[in-house]
Amino acid sequence: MKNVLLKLKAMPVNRYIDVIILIYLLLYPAFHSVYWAYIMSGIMAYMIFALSLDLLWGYTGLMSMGHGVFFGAGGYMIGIACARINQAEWVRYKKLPWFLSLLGNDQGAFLMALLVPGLIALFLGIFMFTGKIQGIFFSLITLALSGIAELFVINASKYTHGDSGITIVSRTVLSNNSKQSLPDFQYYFIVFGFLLAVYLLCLGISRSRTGKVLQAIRENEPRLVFFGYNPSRFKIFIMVLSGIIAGLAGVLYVRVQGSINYTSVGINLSTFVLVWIAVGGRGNLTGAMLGTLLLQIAETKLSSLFSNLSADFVQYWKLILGIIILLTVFLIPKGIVGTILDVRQKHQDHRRKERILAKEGGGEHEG
Amino acid sequence: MSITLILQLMISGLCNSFILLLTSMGLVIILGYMKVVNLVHTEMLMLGAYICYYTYEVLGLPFLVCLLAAYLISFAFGAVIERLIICHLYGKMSETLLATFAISMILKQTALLAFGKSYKKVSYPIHKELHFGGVFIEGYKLALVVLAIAVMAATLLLLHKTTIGMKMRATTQNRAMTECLGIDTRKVDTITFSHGMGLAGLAGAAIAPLSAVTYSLGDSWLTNTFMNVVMGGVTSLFGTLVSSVIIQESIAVISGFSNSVTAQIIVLMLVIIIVRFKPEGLFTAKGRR
Amino acid sequence: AGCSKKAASSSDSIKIGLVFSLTGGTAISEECMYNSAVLAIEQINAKGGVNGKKIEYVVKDYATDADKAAKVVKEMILEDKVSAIVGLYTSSSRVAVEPILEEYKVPLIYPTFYEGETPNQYVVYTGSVPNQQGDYFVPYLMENVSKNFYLIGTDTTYAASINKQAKELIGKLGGSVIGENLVPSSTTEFSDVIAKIKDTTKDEGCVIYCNLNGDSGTAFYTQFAAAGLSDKYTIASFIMDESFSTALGSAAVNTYASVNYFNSIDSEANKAFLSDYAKKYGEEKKAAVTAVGESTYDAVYLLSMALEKCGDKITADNILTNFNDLTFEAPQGTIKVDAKTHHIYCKARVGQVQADGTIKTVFESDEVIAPEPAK
Amino acid sequence: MFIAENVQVSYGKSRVINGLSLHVKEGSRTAILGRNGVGKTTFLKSAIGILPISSGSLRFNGEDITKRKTFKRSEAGLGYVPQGREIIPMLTVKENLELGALGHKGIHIDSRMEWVLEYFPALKVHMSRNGGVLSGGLQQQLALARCLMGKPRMMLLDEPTEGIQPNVVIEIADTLKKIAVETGITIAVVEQNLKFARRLADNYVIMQKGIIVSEGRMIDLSEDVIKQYLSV
Amino acid sequence: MKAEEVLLETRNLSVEFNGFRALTNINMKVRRGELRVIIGPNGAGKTTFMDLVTGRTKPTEGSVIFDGINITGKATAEIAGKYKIGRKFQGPNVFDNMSVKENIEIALEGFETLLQCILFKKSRAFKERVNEILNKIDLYDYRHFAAGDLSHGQRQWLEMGMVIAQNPKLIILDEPTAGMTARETYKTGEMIKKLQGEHTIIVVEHDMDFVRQVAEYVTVLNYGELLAEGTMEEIQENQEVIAVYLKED
Ligand SMILES: Nc1ncnc2c1ncn2[C@@H]1O[C@H](COP(=O)(O)OP(=O)(O)OP(=O)(O)O)[C@@H](O)[C@H]1O
Ligand SMILES: Nc1ncnc2c1ncn2[C@@H]1O[C@H](COP(=O)(O)OP(=O)(O)OP(=O)(O)O)[C@@H](O)[C@H]1O
Ligand SMILES: NC(N)=O
Ligand SMILES: [Mg+2]
Ligand SMILES: [Mg+2]
Repeated sequence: MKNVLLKLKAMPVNRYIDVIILIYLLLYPAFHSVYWAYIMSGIMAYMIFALSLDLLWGYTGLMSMGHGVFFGAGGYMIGIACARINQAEWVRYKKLPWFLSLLGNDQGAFLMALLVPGLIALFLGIFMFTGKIQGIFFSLITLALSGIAELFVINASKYTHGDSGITIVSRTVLSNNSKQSLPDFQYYFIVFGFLLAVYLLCLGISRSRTGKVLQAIRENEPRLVFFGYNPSRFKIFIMVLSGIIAGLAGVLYVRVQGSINYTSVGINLSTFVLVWIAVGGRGNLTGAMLGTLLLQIAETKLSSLFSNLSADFVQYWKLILGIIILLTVFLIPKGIVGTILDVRQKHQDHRRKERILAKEGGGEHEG
Repeated sequence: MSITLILQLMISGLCNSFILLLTSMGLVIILGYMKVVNLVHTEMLMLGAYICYYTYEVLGLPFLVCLLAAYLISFAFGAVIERLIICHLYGKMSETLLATFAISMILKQTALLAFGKSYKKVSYPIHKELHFGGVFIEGYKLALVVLAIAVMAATLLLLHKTTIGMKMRATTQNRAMTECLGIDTRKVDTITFSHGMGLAGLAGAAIAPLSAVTYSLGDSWLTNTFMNVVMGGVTSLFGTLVSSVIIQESIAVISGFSNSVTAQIIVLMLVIIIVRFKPEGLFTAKGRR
Repeated sequence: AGCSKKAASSSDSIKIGLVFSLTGGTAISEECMYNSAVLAIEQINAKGGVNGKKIEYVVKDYATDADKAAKVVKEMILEDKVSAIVGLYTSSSRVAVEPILEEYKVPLIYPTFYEGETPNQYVVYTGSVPNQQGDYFVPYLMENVSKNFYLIGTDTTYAASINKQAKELIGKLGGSVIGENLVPSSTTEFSDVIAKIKDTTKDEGCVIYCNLNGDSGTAFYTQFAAAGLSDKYTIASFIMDESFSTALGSAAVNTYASVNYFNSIDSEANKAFLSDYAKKYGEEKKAAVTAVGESTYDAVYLLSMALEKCGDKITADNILTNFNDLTFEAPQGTIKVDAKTHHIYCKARVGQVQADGTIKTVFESDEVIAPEPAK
Repeated sequence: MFIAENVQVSYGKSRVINGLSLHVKEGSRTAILGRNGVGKTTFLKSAIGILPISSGSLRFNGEDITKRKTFKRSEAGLGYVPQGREIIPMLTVKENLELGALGHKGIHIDSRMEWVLEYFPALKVHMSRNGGVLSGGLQQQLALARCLMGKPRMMLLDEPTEGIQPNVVIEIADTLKKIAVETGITIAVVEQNLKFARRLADNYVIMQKGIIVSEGRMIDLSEDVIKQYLSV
Repeated sequence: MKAEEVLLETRNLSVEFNGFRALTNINMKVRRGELRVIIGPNGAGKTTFMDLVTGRTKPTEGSVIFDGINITGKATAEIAGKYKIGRKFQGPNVFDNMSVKENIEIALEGFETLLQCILFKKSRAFKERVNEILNKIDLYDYRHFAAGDLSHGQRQWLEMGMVIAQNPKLIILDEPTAGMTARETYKTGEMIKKLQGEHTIIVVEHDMDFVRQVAEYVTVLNYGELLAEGTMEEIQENQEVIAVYLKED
């Protein structure tokens, strides 16, 4: 019993925040309308997306500016499957091509929605990390990739319906062809379940030796090599995992929205998710979740508030979002959670230092 | 595909290379030297274009004066941003990304509110077309080529042949130490950043006549300018020149054979592949830990 | 500015939703739509409203983002409890909100000319469809300009299907398509395209059938003019409207446009519309009133008429049924809602850009044309 | 010349310098000794102004410099050679040297460089190579030379012998001493290498836990003191 | 030297950087279990030599034979992990934002591949080993501090600890005592001597007291060439070495 308490006390503060967030989300539908349950389902899908990027950026130091590619790849698999099965009027192919043939059935489509982002990530990972692409180069290349992906998706209109996008069977876990959509509230809990599972997975990874190696890569990759590690393997691994999780987030998101279009793979989403994580604080999972939650709620509330006041005001809300981001950068550069952890760490360091000094000096000089 | 077409494509590709170079140069300074991921860059192009519109079309000043005005106003604007915001963020790349993202969002919104949504048109300051056999060049584009070369030469001279240039290079490499040597690095930083922004504004003004001016003008330059600078090796103006040529010539020629979408996709892939095999960019001296 | 009340739809008012991109990539085109919608609502309310009830409205910005459109439409339906929605411009936003309209059974009046599709039962379309534009535009151009066409457009489903229909028609009428080129939506550099056009046409000249939108469009017109080719080549575009022509100045002069409404239409209804518009938004804004703006104005009026017919029983099905065969004396002339497709009957027009930036009607169909959206 | 009065410096909450006072006389050469981690580097950094001090005051040459910016302190004649050398890697050796003089008015760069290179002739063959590729020892010499380019009136040196070959260590000690004697420059040097310290300095202070616990003339530095404060 | 006694051998090792010859024809043999000291003037190529052995730099000519296997041109990670050559850099080179303990844990041998990491579970023996090393380098009390917050000397020790944790066959130490007091230097020397039994060690150092303390056999490099080799006594007597390096007065 005492042991458990001690363990709890030793738990980093941010894990308490995680628990609070998760409980809040669990209870959320009880106090909110269908609309907000729907909005929050989308936000939770984004939270999963942010978690996937936090593994890559926060822990491993690989700032992907094109993470939407994976998100969108997952979403588009479901989209193509739905369009095909529901015979959307624009579908101009008789038969699914061999590489998409799995999309013909529901489980296959779900599998593909995870597999395709995973494979893209694998390919990109191998391509980039066996070369020496690092730091800002990685970021800018991924930025270009999301640009390419956007062009590609619009251009491959035979499968993607070009810039118009695809309507999707919404709020089902697997089904692509029926009208068995779940009510918003029920689907909410499915997304919540996935969020919980992804959170636990990420937590497990981050605390494992693999997670530590990833952090070491972020800190000083050249040095790590001299301990016999092959950093590119680890980077490819986390890239693939992150890609798959992002793909899952994409699936959940399009199921909430009921449609997908090129913006899901594009630069916009990819940069916004960076902002969410940065505001929350990266490299601790909590920040990714909290940042996404707060900013998305703020965005929805603000834009709705402004448009209620007067339509002309609507144009100001992005201005305000910009100012919020700027303030974050200034006041809490490590993000909300990063700052909390920092304060806590400083405090602990201070106490430890005093203890060490007391032990060493036997009370010669105290500050 | 006729010879003249290929020639024509190559020539217009070459002109566009220099236009891309012109629009990227400010970024070389700010991203390459200062390690600030400056997402304001493309917004600065947009503002430069607006400055051009208001000085050239509304006030009717001579075009060169307008370019100068664009440089100066952008320089001043850069100084303000640097002083207020960027100067606190050196060495923290992802924070610069975030901050400049926020600034660019604010700028774009402000431009929308201040200048309105409608298109503004800047007419061509030079109306001549030059014809060589079947091949033609717009006079204005030729002027842009000259401008790009001049700006590049001036910047190279500034960086490598003047003391302020040396201070700039030193400051961007090791700020604390340079200050310990008695150099006012805050001032140097401000000048460097502002010069980069000034170049962006100048470029924005120079490209204003090529299309209509709107608050979203910067968007279409984002990928190309950043990728260009990356491929060039971030700190190398010469590398950026070469990569501009590679990018624009490829786009021109490939879109000649197929279409523009394919060309754009292929060229971006090509850039990525080049960067993969030349991760430090085309021209960058290797350092030692 | 018009303010909407926060109160839920009370019995002495009817609440509708307006959704436009007040920010975002297509805000330039949608500004006039938003203005026209508000103008129409105010006019209707000033005339006593609908069955004595005032029309209340909520406005949402979807920022040219289809996901955002879905969210705000759902918000208007679930939170604001609107009876009907007017708005949207991009096809992707329309596609994205359709499942929501079906789920919650709320009608959308979509005022934008578009590529046509199998009509959605919850959408009423008050813009023109290709058979009301291209079917008259192409023959006109072949007769008056050239039988050779070069097709270019932004890589969108809209431009692709317009071009496809044009190709069929040109072939049928004995013209020839010399080339086709789609460009990414962010393209603002056209020297390669221009070089190709010059080369494939061997400098003979042709019609450039141009469906480039936004910044691409302005860039193309500008660079084409600067290349000094306007004496042999003529640009003809579906997307050209007064928001472009007034901005482009000399670069657009003598090019052709084809929509169902031009600002310059000389009718009482149009004059009244424009003068009210100018009164509310200023003279200089009047010059940039476009077809989509006019369609939005029509959309609100048609909606109010449908609502009026509903009496107290304002349900989606009632509203939608009451749209059947509605006619309205619109600024563009009399329009009528087709009961089967919920698209409008309207006249086809071809216009030519004048030196002052106005677009002069150079051809007008004698009768209104039946819509064929799924053609 | 240089007076630190009751200086405190902290990293976040943990205070590293605890009210240190130090007087350095004009023309003297003071060695600052102490075990690893007692705050020697921290003190030098706060002296030059890279780290802010939380209380206390610094005076240099009769002026209060507590609130001065780093470059102003350098302009006033305080030179600094950091631990780790901090050569500007992509500037050539020559440019690194020039840089040392740029922030100071009235220095004729060429003749000054000639003068400095007399003391560090090993650098002469590397003038056009990038500073970043030099070996550790050459970089250390470059750092010293660069500092001298600015005509400092006082030099703050942080372990200038770290990674230097023995005969060069001696050479550097002699060179620095010679420079000090010839130009009257004041030197404060943090050092682990006692032999070097003895050779160069005429005074010593010993730091422990962020304050000075012993000071005196170098020749008076006894084995007992060394044992007490410098051994583990 | 018998062939099986030799752990490391270099044959005609040469390297050039943009025309600058940093090492020329180095032939060197290091016995199993030996403690070899390399000295030489600044810029002689000592660090470069280590770069070549650990695969960080590829030689322009010549080969490195380790344990009978030609490892020239093999990947750094392979040389470190498979052939077990550990290295401490000139100047501390650790994971600054991770705790001291985590630094040691990362370095601890036997869990370097991705699969090993994923399947890894902290055993009691593992924890004890970490603590043992932390105690050995006197940083146990600092185990929760970020490595970046340690002083220069403490970080040197931390890096030593990491190399020990790595348990390599050959340990290469580049100026391990730089920035340490005489006492600490001495203690480091003793620690290195203790390591000598299990490991083969190559040390580069300028601190001659330290060199005298630990050295048996010394190699002297000068201008990228092998100048002399021999016992400490021989080297101290060698006039050439004295001229370029040792002369203190
Ligand atoms: N950035 C930092 N943040 C927190 N603590 C720090 C930081 N840098 C140094 N310290 C701590 O301050 C103390 C003094 O460090 P400092 O570098 O001044 O020591 P030093 O006397 O120069 O040691 P050495 O001889 O090893 O260089 C050390 O205990 C160190 O842990
Ligand atoms: N990557 C590189 N590029 C260019 N020159 C290099 C590179 N690495 C080493 N050198 C050069 O090789 C020579 C030997 O350097 P090295 O670092 O091996 O010397 P060292 O013996 O370790 O000296 P020190 O004792 O000062 O550390 C130096 O002149 C250095 O400039
Ligand atoms: N739907 C349109 N006009 O793009
Ligand atoms: Mg120190
Ligand atoms: Mg070395």
